[in-house]
Amino acid sequence: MPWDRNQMAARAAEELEDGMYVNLGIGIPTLVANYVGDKDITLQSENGMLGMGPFPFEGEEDPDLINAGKKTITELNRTSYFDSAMSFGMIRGGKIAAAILGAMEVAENGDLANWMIPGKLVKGMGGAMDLVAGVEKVVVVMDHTNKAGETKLLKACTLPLTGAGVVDRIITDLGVFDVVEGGLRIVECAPGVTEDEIRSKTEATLV
Amino acid sequence: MPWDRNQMAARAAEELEDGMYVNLGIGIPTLVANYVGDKDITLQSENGMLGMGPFPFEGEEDPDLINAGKKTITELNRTSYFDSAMSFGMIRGGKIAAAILGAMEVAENGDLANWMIPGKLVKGMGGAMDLVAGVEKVVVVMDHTNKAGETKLLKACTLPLTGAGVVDRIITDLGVFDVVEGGLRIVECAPGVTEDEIRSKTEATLV
Amino acid sequence: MQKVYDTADAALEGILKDGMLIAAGGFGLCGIPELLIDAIVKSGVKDLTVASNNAGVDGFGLGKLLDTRQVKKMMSSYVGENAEFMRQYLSGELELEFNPQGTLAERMRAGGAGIPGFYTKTGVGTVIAEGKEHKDFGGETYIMEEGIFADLSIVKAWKADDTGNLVFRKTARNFNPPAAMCGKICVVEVEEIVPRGSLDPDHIHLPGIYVHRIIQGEHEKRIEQRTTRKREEA
Amino acid sequence: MQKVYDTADAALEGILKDGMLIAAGGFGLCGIPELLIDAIVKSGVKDLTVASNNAGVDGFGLGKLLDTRQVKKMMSSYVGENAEFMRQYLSGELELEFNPQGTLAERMRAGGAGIPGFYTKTGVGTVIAEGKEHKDFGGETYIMEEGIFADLSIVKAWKADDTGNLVFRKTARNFNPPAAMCGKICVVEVEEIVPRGSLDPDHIHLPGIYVHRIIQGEHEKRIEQRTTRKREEA
Repeated sequence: MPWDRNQMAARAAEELEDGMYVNLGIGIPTLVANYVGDKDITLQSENGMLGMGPFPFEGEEDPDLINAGKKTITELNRTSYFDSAMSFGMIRGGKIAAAILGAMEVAENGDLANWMIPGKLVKGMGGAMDLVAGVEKVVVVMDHTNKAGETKLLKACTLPLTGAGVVDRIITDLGVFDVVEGGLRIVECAPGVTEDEIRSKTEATLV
Repeated sequence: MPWDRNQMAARAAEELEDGMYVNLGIGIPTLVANYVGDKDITLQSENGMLGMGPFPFEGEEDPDLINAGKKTITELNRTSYFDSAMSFGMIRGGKIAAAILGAMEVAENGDLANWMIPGKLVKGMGGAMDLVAGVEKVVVVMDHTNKAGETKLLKACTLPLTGAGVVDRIITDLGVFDVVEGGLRIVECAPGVTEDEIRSKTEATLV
Repeated sequence: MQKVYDTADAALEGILKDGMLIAAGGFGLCGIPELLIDAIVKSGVKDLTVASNNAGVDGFGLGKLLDTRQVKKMMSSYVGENAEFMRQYLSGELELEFNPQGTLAERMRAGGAGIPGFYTKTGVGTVIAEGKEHKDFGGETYIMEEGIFADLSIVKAWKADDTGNLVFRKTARNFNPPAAMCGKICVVEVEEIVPRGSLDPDHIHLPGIYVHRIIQGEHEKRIEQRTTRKREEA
Repeated sequence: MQKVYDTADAALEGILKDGMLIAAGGFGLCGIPELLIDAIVKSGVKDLTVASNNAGVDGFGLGKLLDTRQVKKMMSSYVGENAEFMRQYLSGELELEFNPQGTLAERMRAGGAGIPGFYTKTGVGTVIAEGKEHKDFGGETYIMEEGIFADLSIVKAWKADDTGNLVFRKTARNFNPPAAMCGKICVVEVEEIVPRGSLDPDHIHLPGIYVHRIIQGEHEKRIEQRTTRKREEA
């Protein structure tokens, strides 16, 4: 059975090691925080914070304390605040160990598209282009196929890129994939999912 | 009679206007601070401080509080501290209204030399190259001639430059000079000093 | 040195010009210069180019300046929260120069630090890199981005003293310091002007040298997405 | 995440290598990593390149590493206070790459911020510009300077928590933050390690993400030029 959102997040959490500084994108990646367990992980919010805490209790929301998704959050005893130039200095400078992001498309060469669908949807890249360019390990978490049932693991992206050759690992509802020489390598299948099923739902070369 | 060191500093202080942020070099420029009177001047120390105060009282020296000349100083109620990258960001970015600096040589085109004498004396440029490149108005305060009696206002500098075409005004013991099209213009003579005397002690074209 | 003004209108007097480039602090609705935006709306100045990560939301923050069509061009990284912004962009009424968020922040800081250009890996191989100079360093390709030199910076801080030393609060700092740095003139609104000497010199986030005019005022500080947990979850 | 070490020797264990590039914080003798310098002297590591604004004075600070001839090359802006430094340079025993002070600070910050090159007006028309790429922006000429990517940063702060969040004191901040940013590994010595949560998150000068190892120790904090005024002058 394919993984659900929470199982994908739990699987993504396994990518994180003790002591890491990590940036989580919006959507499923946000859920990863719920599955880090005992590991000492520090979450970065690219609007200027390290050590992001959970949502505030009702009535304790602070308009001066939001995450990159514009949601109210809280601070921890390790928290530090800084400006956007320093925030992206640490991202671009490779200080963040891992970024876990959603995607619209990933190509077998590690190309990533997640910021616009020409003529249809324009949100902007926000900090995603900086993250994929600067962060040590880029992990994509997304459904294997889109709502129309079409694969999101392609030979080449059709949408405008967020970054070229930037993805290291992909976690979908069907399995885990690494970007390697010549294509994608299946690292793991979700329980009950076969390699054949994955192959039938993947356009990218599987090596 | 030519100006003495303190009179040169007092004359240099006239260059400063209310509200200015100013960087003073070592030597005579340091004395300028004694002559700003009622004017609201904020002194920058390029090692990371705005709002530099006077020397501390005996016994109150703080090893964590020095100026760019490595001398113990004090803070004021307007003081802020920052790192060297921000400090030179504001210098390079043109936020400092005026720098008052010493010099070994100045040329009629505004070239300035004040950081080394090849084979003889090497101190380094410290922050001087950044200051002359970034600050809005560069005022040089120096003796008109060197110890050997040779003029320091030249047609062209003989020493390695600190900056090319960067000097706006020169204050020597003999007078005040502006760098203008075609050479130096005498703005003012020290009391009792004649233009003829200045001409006889100046190699730079006086226009 | 008199930097404190009574109202946002007074603080902007003589500064606003049609077609000017304004750098604005804030992220979403957090730490935005609400009062100065309102004063700019009131002034009727037009054909503005605004460098700001977002454009507020419909009807609040910079969204107000989009509603009144005073903005000709935005330099932003994200338009997602703003239907009118997206509509004006897709219809071609508004120019939009997409900047990756970190590139935008660094371009502002660079402008303020006298750096007209710098190289970054961000955006290499994407539409962002089109038309930009490419250069290799250590076997990797980078693109050149240019410093932003704004005519005016509008900034929101938490506290200021009358010399313009600023302190920000939590994530409301965001783009405010880099935006402040890159303006020829920087106007700041704060929640409180405190007496000189009451800010610890080691805690000042942005020294007064970057700040030309200051106003104190009441801020709505609207929350864009109020997310909470129940106490039982703790 | 265990960043706290007992001694400078332990904190440098496994890091030091002959020929490595070290970025050091401090300005003159103010805010210098005294304990780490002593440990490097003791280690005997050699052929070092050290990026630091100054090289201490004879017999103190980085001057100690010059005395032991462990340094092959300095990247500095000022050698004025150090007779041995100047002697080794003039005799050709020591390489010296002069960097304008602001260029050195910005090169360190750039390295830490993933910026391999930037343009500056500083040094145009001087020996500093020789061999460097020149480029015009808005009719003015700038030169390109490269980011510094150090193998190791050695830094002195005032206080740290055990996650490496740092607070500096007064002008002892100076080059420490940019030096810390540009190192693959950053080792910090502080006067006091304080419990988590006792530093206000708004007052942290350098977040712990930049810091890999921390030691606490006693600092001599020598004063280079003790200048005072008499109380009667006040």
